[in-house]
Amino acid sequence: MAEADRYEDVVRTRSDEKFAEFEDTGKGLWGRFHELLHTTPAIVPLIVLLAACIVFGLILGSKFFSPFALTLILQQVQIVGVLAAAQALIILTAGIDLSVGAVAVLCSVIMGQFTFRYGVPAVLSVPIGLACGTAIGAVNGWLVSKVKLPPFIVTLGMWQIVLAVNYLYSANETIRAQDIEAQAPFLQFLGTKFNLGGAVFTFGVVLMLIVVLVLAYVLRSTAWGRHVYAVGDDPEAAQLAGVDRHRTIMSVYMLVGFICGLAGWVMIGRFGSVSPSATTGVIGNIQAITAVVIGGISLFGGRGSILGAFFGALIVGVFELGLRMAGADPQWTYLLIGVLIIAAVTVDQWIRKVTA
Amino acid sequence: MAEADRYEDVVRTRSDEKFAEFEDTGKGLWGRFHELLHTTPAIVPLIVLLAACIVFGLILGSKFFSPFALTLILQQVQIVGVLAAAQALIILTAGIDLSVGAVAVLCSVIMGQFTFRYGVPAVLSVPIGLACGTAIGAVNGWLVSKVKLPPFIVTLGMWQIVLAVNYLYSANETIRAQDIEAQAPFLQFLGTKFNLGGAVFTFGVVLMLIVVLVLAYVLRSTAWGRHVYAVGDDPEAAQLAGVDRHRTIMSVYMLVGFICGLAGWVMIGRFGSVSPSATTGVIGNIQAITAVVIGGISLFGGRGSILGAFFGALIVGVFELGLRMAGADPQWTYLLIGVLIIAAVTVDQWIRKVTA
Amino acid sequence: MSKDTQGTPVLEARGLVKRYGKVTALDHCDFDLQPGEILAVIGDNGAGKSTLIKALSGAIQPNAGEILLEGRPVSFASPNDARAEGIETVYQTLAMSPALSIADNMFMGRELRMPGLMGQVFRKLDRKRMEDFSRQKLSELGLMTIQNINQPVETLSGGQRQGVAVARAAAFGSRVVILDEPTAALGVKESRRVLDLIQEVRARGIPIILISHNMPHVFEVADRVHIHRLGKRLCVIDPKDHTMSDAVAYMTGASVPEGVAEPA
Amino acid sequence: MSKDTQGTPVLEARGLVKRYGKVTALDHCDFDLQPGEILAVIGDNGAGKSTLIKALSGAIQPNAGEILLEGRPVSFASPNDARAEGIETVYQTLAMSPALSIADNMFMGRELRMPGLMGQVFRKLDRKRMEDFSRQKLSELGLMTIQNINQPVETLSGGQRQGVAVARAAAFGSRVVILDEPTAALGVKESRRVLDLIQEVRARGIPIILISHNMPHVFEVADRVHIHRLGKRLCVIDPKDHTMSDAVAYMTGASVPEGVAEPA
Amino acid sequence: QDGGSACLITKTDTNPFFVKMREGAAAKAEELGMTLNSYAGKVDGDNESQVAAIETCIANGADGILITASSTSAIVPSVQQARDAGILVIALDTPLDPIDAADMTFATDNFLAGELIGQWAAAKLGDAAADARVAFLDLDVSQPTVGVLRDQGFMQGFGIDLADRNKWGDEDDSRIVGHDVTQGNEEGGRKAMENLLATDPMINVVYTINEPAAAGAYEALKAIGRENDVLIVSVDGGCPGVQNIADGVIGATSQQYPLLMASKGIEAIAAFAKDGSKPEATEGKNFFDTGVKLVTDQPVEGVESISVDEGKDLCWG
Ligand SMILES: Nc1ncnc2c1ncn2[C@@H]1O[C@H](COP(=O)(O)OP(=O)(O)OP(=O)(O)O)[C@@H](O)[C@H]1O
Ligand SMILES: Nc1ncnc2c1ncn2[C@@H]1O[C@H](COP(=O)(O)OP(=O)(O)OP(=O)(O)O)[C@@H](O)[C@H]1O
Ligand SMILES: [Mg+2]
Ligand SMILES: [Mg+2]
Repeated sequence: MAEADRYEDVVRTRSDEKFAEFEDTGKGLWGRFHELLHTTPAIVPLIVLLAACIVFGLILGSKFFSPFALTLILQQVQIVGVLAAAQALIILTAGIDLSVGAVAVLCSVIMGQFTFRYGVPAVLSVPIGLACGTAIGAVNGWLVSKVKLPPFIVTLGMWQIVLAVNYLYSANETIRAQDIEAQAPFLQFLGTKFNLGGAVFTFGVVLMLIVVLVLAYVLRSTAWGRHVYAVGDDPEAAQLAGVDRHRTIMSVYMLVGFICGLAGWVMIGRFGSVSPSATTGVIGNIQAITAVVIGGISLFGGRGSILGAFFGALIVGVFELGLRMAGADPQWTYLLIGVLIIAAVTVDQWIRKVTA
Repeated sequence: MAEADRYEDVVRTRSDEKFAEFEDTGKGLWGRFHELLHTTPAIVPLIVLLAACIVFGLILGSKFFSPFALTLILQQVQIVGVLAAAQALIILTAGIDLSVGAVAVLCSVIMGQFTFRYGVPAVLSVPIGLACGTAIGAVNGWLVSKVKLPPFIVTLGMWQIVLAVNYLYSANETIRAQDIEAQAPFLQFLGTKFNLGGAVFTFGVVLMLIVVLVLAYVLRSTAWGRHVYAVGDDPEAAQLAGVDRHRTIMSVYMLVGFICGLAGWVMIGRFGSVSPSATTGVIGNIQAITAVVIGGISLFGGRGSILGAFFGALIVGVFELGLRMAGADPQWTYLLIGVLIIAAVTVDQWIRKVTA
Repeated sequence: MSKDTQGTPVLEARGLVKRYGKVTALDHCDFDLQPGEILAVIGDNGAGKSTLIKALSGAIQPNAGEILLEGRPVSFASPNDARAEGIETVYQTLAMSPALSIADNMFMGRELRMPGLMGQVFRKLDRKRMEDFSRQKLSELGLMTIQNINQPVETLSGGQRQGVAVARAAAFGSRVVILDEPTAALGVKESRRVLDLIQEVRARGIPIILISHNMPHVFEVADRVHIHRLGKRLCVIDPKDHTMSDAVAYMTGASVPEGVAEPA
Repeated sequence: MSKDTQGTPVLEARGLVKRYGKVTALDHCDFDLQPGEILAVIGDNGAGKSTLIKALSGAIQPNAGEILLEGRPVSFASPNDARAEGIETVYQTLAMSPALSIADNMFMGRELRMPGLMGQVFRKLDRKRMEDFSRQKLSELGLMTIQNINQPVETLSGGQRQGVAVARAAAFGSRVVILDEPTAALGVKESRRVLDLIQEVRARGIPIILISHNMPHVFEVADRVHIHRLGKRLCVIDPKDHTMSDAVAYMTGASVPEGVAEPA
Repeated sequence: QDGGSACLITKTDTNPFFVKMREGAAAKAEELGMTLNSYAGKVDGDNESQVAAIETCIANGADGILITASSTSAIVPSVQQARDAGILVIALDTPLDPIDAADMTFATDNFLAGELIGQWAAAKLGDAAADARVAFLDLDVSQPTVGVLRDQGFMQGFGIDLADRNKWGDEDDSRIVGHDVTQGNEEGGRKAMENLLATDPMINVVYTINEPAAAGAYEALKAIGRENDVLIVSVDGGCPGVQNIADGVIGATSQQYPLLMASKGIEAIAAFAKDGSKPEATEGKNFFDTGVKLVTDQPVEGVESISVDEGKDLCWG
């Protein structure tokens, strides 16, 4: 063994010693709360959400806590909620998608135009719309993963392209709710209402909940979900550790395109009509990103949960409805939403700090 | 010296050997071009810009190369150009500022309202407007640097707040160009025209060029500029190496607020009037970011040059005007700008790759 | 402790070339690993050691040359291909996802699914099985006792992280285990554990490639030492026949081993 | 090579405490550095060595305890404060800006300005002077010859980067130079250069704090060895009176130095 | 307050037109002792926010809703929902599609507004109208209804074949230099004008969606010294706009009466809240016409118009 010096052998004499020990967390109530915070990051936006509900409840009284108002919030956030789930997925991979809203609008237009212009049965038009969404997602994913362009730029360009195509293809024509109801009610399927203990829900709301829960499950409990986090965390490391980076990114963008298609279908259900000029195309991306960041998902990828994004969407919904009901001027509402965005994230930061 | 083993001493026998040697770049034309690319990243957007000019020149002939069309581009990009310079500064520190456009509009409104509502002389109102811009920048900077919130969120919130304040404060009232011309021409100072070899320029264009050149100088040749790059590159490392991270970030955000104030003044010069509903408030941020990314500045901070952002703004300007002159209708122009964004960055990526 | 090293090499490379722009990181490099041996690879910073093992493990694709696994030419398009052949690697950068748990990292890319319907239809991960396996491997290898196998890797110290990476490779490597500077940031005690682990893995009959700058460690555990210089294999020496000074002299170019012509 | 180490310490710390959430990285730690000596700090991974030197160099603020510079209490709010007092540190993470040039990094936070109007009014950097100084320091210290002092640090190899960081500290350190594992990723030859450099700096009369896991290196250059264990100083030994085995035994807790009671 | 409660939902709250409408409604509500909540879309064409606003009004138990619909057909299901909840819904400014989807419509005819300025411009040019060079400065690429109605109305009045009446940009009359969009403000107006001037510097008629866009277009023309030989026409009739006619910036504008619409609307809701009575339509029309008048200081033969001074008395800014 040549000149090797055995001075290190001494460490063997106490090899029973622990290499590293982790302090047992003091398991008081506070300790449990800490642990919860660390294992379930969505808890912070949930707290903010509940606090917001309580505050508005105090201000507005029973008007706010009526089943109508409470289910109204769900009705009003359903589109942003679905888009936020899609956006959260992308942001988990350290990307960002500025085209989500535009894709949703285009998909709804495609579903409508295929039915009314080409006479395709609505049960077929819907899958065609969803396929178009998926295809746009695939283009985004390919540009991000293969051509290695920054997601911000790819989707900034795609946003404008999709929006312009949407206007050009639809010739800016709205398909009226009455016509859809008469000729292709399936397009409005997600607008179907049902009553549950006095509160009115629509299938669109149910779909939003399903999308969020399924994504939460998939991200948490399947290999694919773990790969999404790993790629967002450190793509190089994930690749070396055996994750197929390209396949993961492609699948995420395609899934997001598909979910945007669903959001388009939800839009038809909610508004009854198909309108290419729906504002979601223009500001849906910012709304979704707002929900995601209020929900505590890191813009740098790899951290946060889809439930957080959902709570984020609800927080914005509660604020908007609450302020409107309180009669605030719309500009004051925007101002307060702006303050809310900053405040929510400050609180989040602060909670994480004091419980570190 | 205890048991230390001197097997390493052998390396001293050839200590004249070089520790590391760097291949001399083959200094052909191609070699020089390589070096230029690496030392001057703004060269890629410049190439794209020239290529775009040539293509439009070929399509449109002398119409495009007329002094009118060429100076028109400068006129049209002056606001976005100033905002892009501000945005580039922030992006160099690995931040992003969604509030630039809104701050510019608010500053122009403040300049106008102070003059017309409170009767402050215009020569004072302008500095007041600039001070307000700087103050908003300071708030952004403080939230980013001290409270450690992500810049995206801070400025997303600030965008909405500033925009709402802008409408509320101005009561949506436009101050007419004719009134300004009669009572406070200094507000329109940057709209003053002068003739240079047949081409008409305004002081606003000159101001844009000055802002860009001064920032380029400061970033390149002063300690502060180096600190901005260092903080954007790796804030931890910069801090350990002796950069005052907080001061650098604060100064960047404040300077950006000030430049946005200048952009507000430029707006008055260009439009003659003061209008709180100027589009810049809503899409100025996206326009500025588009210019910056087309200009090759990394969204992750620390890489790129302010000149690149300026060329990026010009590229968009050339495309917009060129397409309109070629008779593309607004929706098609919109679509093609989307394609351009993706294409420009792809070309940039490709050039960097083949010359690596 | 030494053994005869003739026969078909487990892993062999012929004339590997890898260029990064103007830098030639591998310059017609040869390599062979014999069954059951510990082969150390030593060389200056930047000599191309990491590039060599990245080529062998599929993390990069060489521009030229061929790789043979037990005599059969292979070409790995990704680290996953190499792992499928039983080649496990601990990269110099560790290749862990900081925000994910130890168990997640151990099984990244080869997750276990629940048996039955849950696994096949819902593709649910079998967390319990993965955690038990991870915990068992980590403590079985005597490397560490970690209370919570679900804590994110980023909460571990550098040494602990390196321990997890080594344990992952040792647990899954069935044909070759490659370690790129596994003890660089480790303390004395921790380094010692890793060296012991290397010998345990070898005792299971699995050959090991070890890159290290620590000569005493290299000379302690290696059966053969591959000396890498300027992107290629300069020579292979037997640590029993050479001193550390010889090895250092060869790798730094201070002297030239017999039968090798130093390039001009 | 050894010397008497009595007198006022250059740098001294009393009862430093630093907590990170639930972890106590420094637990009433004492420290002293005598004039002109090389003091090695050794200890297990996670013992708190890096935290100690970060406290001494102003990179973190301790929760309790005091720091004395030549007998006078000081409190550093940032690394800049410590640098102003002539304390230069090479952190374990190197603290370089990858996209900036070698010269920029050498002078980060203490840039030189042009003389006259250009410098005072336009605050223009004197690039030439900074480049010349950097080139001179790098080659003077025999550490490397780099053709282009303007190349970004990210294009350097890990070893070269470490060289630049060490050269920066050696060039500007006028009172104390602190090195946190400066040879961790370095090859044999490069480590040797760094050790030579340490001795050169000491020859200029500047005391050095060296953190390292490499016992032979520590015992080769150190005048005294501070053994760190569980967040505090366990003891200080003279390498001439103790063997490496002793040191390793103390730092790992295998045995207890005289006059120290091992905590329960 | 016991006079009942009303909601006012406008397209945006950044356009002075709607700001004034809100002021009119607020003043009348104050006078009648009613509670008024105002809502608006975020941008032109924002249907989603208007739907949310209607839902809020239902939740708040309002007596009546005044709405200027961003999308006249897409809003209908929500309006129906409000009417089912016993709320009086009055469409302001723009009729819904179909018009009877609302209980009553207090509107200006935007198509007519466009037609008036079109006729005026044609008459002003006389024979030169046959080879005029016309620029269209529209609202937005998404072609919101109001923009299309005014644009197509102008074409009708000017004598251009409309092709599809529901969109602009599909006409093939060679007198059209092009369309560009302005977002209805000075900034967009100037840029759009410049773009179209770059295409054809000989433009001599400019249709603008509203007066701020017209002011922007004027600046662009002024920059090349052509402000005096180009006809700019617009729609709205706000006080700054009327003043701009006096100053020679705009040739003619079609004036609308948002304050009147809003105060009438509030009165109707107050009446409905008191005794359930609904407002009546104007004689011979299926809506309550609040009227539109052409304001110009250069009246032409065959087009009825009012003077600038009359316009100033009626203007809403
Ligand atoms: N991704 C890359 N891009 C460009 N050059 C690279 C890349 N990876 C390695 N190189 C270069 O290839 C050469 C060999 O690098 P390599 O990492 O293989 O050296 P090494 O022997 O592992 O050194 P060390 O002991 O420092 O780890 C170096 O000059 C390095 O700069
Ligand atoms: N920023 C931080 N946040 C939380 N914990 C930290 C932080 N920095 C250090 N620690 C913890 O403090 C303890 C001491 O760390 P330190 O880096 O000082 O150890 P060290 O002796 O330098 O180890 P090594 O030899 O591995 O560098 C460790 O348990 C570490 O996890
Ligand atoms: Mg290596
Ligand atoms: Mg350390």
